[in-house]
Amino acid sequence: MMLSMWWTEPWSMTPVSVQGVWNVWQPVALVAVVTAFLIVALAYMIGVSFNLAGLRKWAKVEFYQALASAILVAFLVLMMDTMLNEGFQTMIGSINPYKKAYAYLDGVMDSLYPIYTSVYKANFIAEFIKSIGIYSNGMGLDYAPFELFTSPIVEYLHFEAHIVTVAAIITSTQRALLHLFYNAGFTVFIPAGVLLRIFPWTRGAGGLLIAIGMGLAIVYPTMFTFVAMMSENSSEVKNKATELGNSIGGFDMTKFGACACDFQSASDVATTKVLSPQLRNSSAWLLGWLSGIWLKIFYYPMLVLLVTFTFIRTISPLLGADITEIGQGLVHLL
Amino acid sequence: MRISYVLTTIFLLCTVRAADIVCPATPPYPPCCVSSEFWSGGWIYISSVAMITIILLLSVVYMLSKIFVKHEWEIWIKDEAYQILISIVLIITLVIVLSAICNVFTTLAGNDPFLIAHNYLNSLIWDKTLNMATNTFQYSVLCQLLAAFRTQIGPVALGVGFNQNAGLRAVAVCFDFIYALTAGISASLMVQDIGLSIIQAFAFRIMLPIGIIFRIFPFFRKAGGFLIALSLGLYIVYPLCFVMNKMVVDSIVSGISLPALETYAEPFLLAVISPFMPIALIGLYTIMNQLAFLLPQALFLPTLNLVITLTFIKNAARVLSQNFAEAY
Amino acid sequence: MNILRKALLCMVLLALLLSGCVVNSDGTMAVSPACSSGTVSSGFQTMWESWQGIAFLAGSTVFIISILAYTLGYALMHRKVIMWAKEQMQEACLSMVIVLFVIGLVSFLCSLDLRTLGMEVSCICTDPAEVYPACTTGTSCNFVNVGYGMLMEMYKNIMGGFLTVTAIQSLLSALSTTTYGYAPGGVGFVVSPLGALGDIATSLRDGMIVLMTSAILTLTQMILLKMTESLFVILFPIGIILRSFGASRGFGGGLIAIALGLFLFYPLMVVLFYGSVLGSIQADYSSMTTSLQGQGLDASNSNWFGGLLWPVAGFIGKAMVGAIFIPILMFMVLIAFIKGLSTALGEEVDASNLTRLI
Amino acid sequence: MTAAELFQSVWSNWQAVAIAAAVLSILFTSIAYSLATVFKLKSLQLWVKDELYQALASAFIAGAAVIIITAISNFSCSLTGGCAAGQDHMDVAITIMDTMKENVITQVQYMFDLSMRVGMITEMGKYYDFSVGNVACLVGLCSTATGFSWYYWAGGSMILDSLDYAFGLLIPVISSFIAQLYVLQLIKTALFPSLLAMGIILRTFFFTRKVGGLLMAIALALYTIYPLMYIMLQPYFTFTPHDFYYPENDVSATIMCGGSFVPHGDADHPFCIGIPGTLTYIIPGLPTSAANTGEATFMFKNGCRNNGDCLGGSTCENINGQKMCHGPPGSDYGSDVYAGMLSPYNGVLPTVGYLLVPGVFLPLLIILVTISFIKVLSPQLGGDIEITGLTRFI
Amino acid sequence: MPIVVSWAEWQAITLAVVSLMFSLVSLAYMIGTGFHLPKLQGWAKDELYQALASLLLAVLLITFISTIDTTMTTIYGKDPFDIARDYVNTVTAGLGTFFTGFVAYDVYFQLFKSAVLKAMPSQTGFDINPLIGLAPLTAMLSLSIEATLGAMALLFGMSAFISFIQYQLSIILPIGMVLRAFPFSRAAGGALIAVFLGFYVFYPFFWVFDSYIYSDVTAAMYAFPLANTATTALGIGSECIQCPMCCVANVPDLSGNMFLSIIMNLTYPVIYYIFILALLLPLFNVIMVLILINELAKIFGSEIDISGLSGLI
Repeated sequence: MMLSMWWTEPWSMTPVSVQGVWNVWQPVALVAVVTAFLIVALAYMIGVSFNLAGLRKWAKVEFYQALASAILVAFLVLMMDTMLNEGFQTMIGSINPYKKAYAYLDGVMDSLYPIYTSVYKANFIAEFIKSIGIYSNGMGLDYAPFELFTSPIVEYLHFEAHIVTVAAIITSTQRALLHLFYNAGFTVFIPAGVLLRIFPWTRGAGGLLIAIGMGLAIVYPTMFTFVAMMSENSSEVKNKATELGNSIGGFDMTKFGACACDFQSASDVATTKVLSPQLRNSSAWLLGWLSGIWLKIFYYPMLVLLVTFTFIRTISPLLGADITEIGQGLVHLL
Repeated sequence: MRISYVLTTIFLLCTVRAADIVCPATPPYPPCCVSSEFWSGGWIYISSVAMITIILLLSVVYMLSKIFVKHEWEIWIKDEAYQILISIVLIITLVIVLSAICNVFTTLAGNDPFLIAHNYLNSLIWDKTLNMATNTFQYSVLCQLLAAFRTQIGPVALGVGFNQNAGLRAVAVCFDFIYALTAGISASLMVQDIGLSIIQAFAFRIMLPIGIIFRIFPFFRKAGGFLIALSLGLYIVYPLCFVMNKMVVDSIVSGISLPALETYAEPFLLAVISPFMPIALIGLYTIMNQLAFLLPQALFLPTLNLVITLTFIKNAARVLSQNFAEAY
Repeated sequence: MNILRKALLCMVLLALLLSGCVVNSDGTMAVSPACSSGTVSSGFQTMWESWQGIAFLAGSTVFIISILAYTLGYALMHRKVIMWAKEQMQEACLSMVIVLFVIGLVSFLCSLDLRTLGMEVSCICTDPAEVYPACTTGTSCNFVNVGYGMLMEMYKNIMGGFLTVTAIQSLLSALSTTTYGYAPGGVGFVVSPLGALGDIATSLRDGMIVLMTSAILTLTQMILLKMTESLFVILFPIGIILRSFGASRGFGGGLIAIALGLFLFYPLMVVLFYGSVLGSIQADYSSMTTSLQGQGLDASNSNWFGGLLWPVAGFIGKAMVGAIFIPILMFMVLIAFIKGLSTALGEEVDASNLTRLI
Repeated sequence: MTAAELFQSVWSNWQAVAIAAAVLSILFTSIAYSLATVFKLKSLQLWVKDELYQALASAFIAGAAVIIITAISNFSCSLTGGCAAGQDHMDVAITIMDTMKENVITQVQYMFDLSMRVGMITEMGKYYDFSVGNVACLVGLCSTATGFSWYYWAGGSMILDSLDYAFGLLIPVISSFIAQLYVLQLIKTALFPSLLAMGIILRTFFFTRKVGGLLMAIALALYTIYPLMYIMLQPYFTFTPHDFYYPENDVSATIMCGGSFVPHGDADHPFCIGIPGTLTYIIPGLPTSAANTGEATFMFKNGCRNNGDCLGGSTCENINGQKMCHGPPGSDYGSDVYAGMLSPYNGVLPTVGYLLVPGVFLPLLIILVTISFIKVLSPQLGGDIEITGLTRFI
Repeated sequence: MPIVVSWAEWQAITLAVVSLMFSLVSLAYMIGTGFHLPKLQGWAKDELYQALASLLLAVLLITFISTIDTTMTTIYGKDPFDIARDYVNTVTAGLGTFFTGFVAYDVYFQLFKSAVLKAMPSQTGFDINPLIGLAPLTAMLSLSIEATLGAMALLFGMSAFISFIQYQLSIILPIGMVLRAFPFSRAAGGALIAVFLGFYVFYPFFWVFDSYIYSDVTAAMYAFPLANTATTALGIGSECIQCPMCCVANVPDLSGNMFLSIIMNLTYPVIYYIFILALLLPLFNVIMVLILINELAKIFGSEIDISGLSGLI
């Protein structure tokens, strides 16, 4: 019933497709409000019939809680709509922050992909040339002629590939987190939170769930929208990557499959292509771009997650759950 | 007769001393002086203006209470008047006592407590922690180099090869662990050093005057008391705790002698495996001793300082913000 | 007139305090630990003489003022003032009484010989050069020295264990890097047969880090123990003096609680807790070394796990609990003691919000 | 055997003890009550009255425990949209985690196969002797041998390093899935029944009431909120493993890899290593390569499928200079990662990134919610039951 | 030279200490009444109640502990401490067997991984390290070895802590009683008694609870269906039906699957042992005991208000 959500991607222009959220939200809201008032009425009725002062007092308190839940339910979607749709409009112009964030992260992946493949292509030939060795047992010789000047390039490309590896993993994790917050924020956490707010025993957990829902659904994407505004477009990165890929082009590897017939072209590639300024400049530019990306996909999101958790920690007591100690402990953990 | 004569001289002495509590117009300010400029008009001027306005207000209310025959207002005014008097007395005693306390503790510590605290912390950070960190780093690099040294008997295809000192890599990991620890220690010491200079800049020049002014207004009395207590605690007690730390550390340095490494090691076992191991372990042992001296000064003593300062602030706030109703 | 008179009296009090403040000539307080060679250290004695004067002075001034206030209150029939004065008088007498007992208390603590309490403990020779059993000039077995001796024993055991684990680890990692080539005529294999030992060596490396941390923490506690003696010498007198004045009674009480807690209760806890843990760690270390000798370091022996790694893991586990977990428990009880004592003596030393700070 | 039935079996032999404990504490309070009335001790009388009600409440809980638990289990079952016969929501959560674990392990297996294939040829070196071979060389003591040697695919070491880093993250993620599965099974078989039983018993004695309340709160929270959160976030705990292909159709690779002789029947398989290709590499003079030298696209994309995410895919739109290739929902663009997330990138590295969310982030979130539920629930059960009115009514 | 503070008979010491306090206070009470010092008498009366409370507390504690020990020995034949130690030793032994299993596999895999095949009959030919791809597996094995040894060390520490509690921690009860007698250190005394009760009584109880979980549940945990990895490893999996050639000719995939499934069979139970038995349950025990100590400290530390029973005296 409640739990089989429909998971979507952010197609519509407005951040919160109010209509979509409401038809998921509306049945839950009704159930929550009705049961809350039912319990209060029942308790009050018992309190009056057996003139139990304590019970009546409790019922009165619970009535206000139920009223609070009702108001929360009624205005939540309205609040979401105004805050998100209009709010974002004013803040970042008429674009859906989620769409912007999705686009930004996909853009980063679009750039990382050609970088990795071109670095691999350049490194493949450089490392092959580095491994060429001449041996002569008579003279006790085992000498690799090209290793001296190809190994720095190979190490450099390996380091760059490692950064791309880590960046790719983190970007895809952010992408999955963003998808979780977009879908789970309104359609899972907030309905469950409101449902739990009804019963006094689970009010704490309910308050926390609503806080998590609002925090993750609003705070996290806005961060990416600002980050996205500051980023260059990925096509420039792709040009640099292809430039690196072609910097060692024109070397026929198959000749070396069987015999070292064309040793001359191998030394030519080693001396001119591997050391060519084109390879050095494009790989240096790519490394500069990567360190910039590293900041945007690792430190900013970590910062924003901390901001989101402090946001949750501040408003959750408001909604009924006090998680100051636990939250802080877990924030350190994260 | 003699007693009254002595009393008056001492009284004059105190008032004279009180004058030098207010800082001179231009820096360098002597230790323990309350800032004369507070925004533009100087806090003494502002607190007197505040007092006059409140007295005016009270008189107006008193007049109204007489017109509308509101008895409870009268009691309230009487109480407020009394409170203002208490505030004035408190401020005057504060001004006088402050310079006395400062002089006592400065003589006790031998110099301006802030100066001693800064020197103590800087010597800890730059002399002890950072050169220990560089030693650790050098040892770690050396161990890793030695660990990579490989002996090969016969050609690779038909012989045996091994790294005799591969165990040194683990010792290098121990050095890296200590290096990470020293980074944490120096960070905590630097934070305290910066905190001290912030306190020196703001506690008496900003926080104390604000506290005094708040103390005068009826509604901010408790907040004023707390602010004064806070500034006293931070400016006087906190640096003195560092002076205490320095004295404690100096007193125990001579008393502790740790046994040398050989007394409990089986040297023959280690030398057999790799000749460089004993050298690395002696280096590790000396750095562990230095670290053991640093840890209390970077973790235990700062916590003790905070506990003492907080206790003082809590007690002083309670004393300063009570309205002495019972004495009345 | 009444208030003016009170203000004047306050002035008198301050003046007296200033003039009475006799500090030794060069102005700085030379601090020396409370106990040395089994009895009260001479440094503490001389320092306490000068502080004793001040404490008495402070107590007597408060006493005089409260008498004055008492007569005034009696004259003006102001019950609250009388009560306040009576209370101040009690406090002044109490602080003066405490001052009297300080030297007696410290000398008792310094000269208390734990062996009389039925504990077989290892003490310290009065002459620091000698090692305990062979003491010529006599032994001192008070709490601090016994605690220091026990921590030293534990430190030696842990360092011994650390060096043994380092030896095993370096042998295993050396063996794991051996490569053995057998390709006569260019055809064959080059293998490193003992690669698995490298993985065991990495797990022993974590054990080394744990043992090193335990050794460092034990050393730190030895230094803390020495520090508490000097801390007591500074905090206790200041606490007494501040306690006699009405305004700073809470703060003074807190300082006294901290001083007593650190100087008295902390060494007691060290002796009790470490007296017990040390025995089991020592037994475990000797069993480890004997099993190593028996097992020998050749991997061929079938019982390599039972003979070699089982005792090593046991030793690391015990050292970890003994040197890291139990001190946390000890400090927990120490903070409870200081908190309890300070609520009784004056201002409650609130260390709880600090723990949240760190 | 659902958790409720397990609790029932545990409770059947503990119930007697609980009732006896409740009766004992009622006896104890009544003695104290008589004492209080005899010596007219007001404070004791009050305390005793309160204790009596607590004891009665404990007796009620002990008696009705089974009924309450079955009610809770039915309600949670309805929340999950119905449970199978003889199963409750715990089993639903366990099956979710079990399938997730199986899928993740097959995915790891595919990645491990890739590592084996790349590893196979990266260290494959070729030695080519030009010297006039004399007889001694045959025996290997050939002192006059001179020639060339090279490692054709040494470049594969870059992929091995990336795979090594990816496995460094994957191993903890796999153990996290297995650990979560174990925790769920442990709750179902042991933690919930025994903690609840112990909690109820401890609740009857006045000095261990608080601990009893806490144990009951922990048991209830672990039985209800913890599994329900897994069920609520089920789309994030489903994962379809996929294999890795090499889209560049390198002609020489197909020939040397023996035509369609490539695992999984696709022509485009990276670093395909077949016996014919290897032989040609070893025997001097044959001008072919054992495997192909194309780009390592499988680290980002797991290869083409019909009109899907080949480079230059169709349904892409331009958002201020950034190409975002997402068709409307249901379009076959890219593969479904989980929870309706479409992405053209599902190679080795992105897959590791996607697995980090259900492996690390979600368990922490679920634990945070469970702890806050316990923190709210335990004072309710811990003895100062707020609705005192109700207890006075029973 | 074992230095052990073996004040083992803590019960006797506690009773001696409490009765000493009781006699001191009654002495003060007698002096108070004898010399008509109302203040001293009032104070002594209060102290008398506190001493009585301490006495009651001591007696209650000792009987409570001895009843628990007797009941547990009748039911399980051992007192809680022995049950706890046995449980910890069985888990450590289990981890030990896993450790040997891992090392045995590791020996083979390291050997395979590092084997370089040289095929250069006349210095011409090739050399290959066919199974270098096993690196992830050896990394997994190395991580498991490290985790198992760490968990064993942790469990050894736990069993040492249990015997430390049983034989040495009992010393703090008499100290707590003494501190409880003086008014100014009553709170500290109460805290010590709470620590003693928490660790001496309830901590082993939680270990008994863990051993119950271990014996009851571990069997169920082993029934782990490892359906598909085993079959594909042996080349009889579903893929091989579609393309038989792939299975036979593709040496690296085949051997890879075989090694992976062997490892998986070994890592599953170890994760249960390490994560649940060596980390989760001990942590649960310590946290519960600390919460309990916090509650008990409030009860023991405060002035136990039994003045209501004054009617009896």
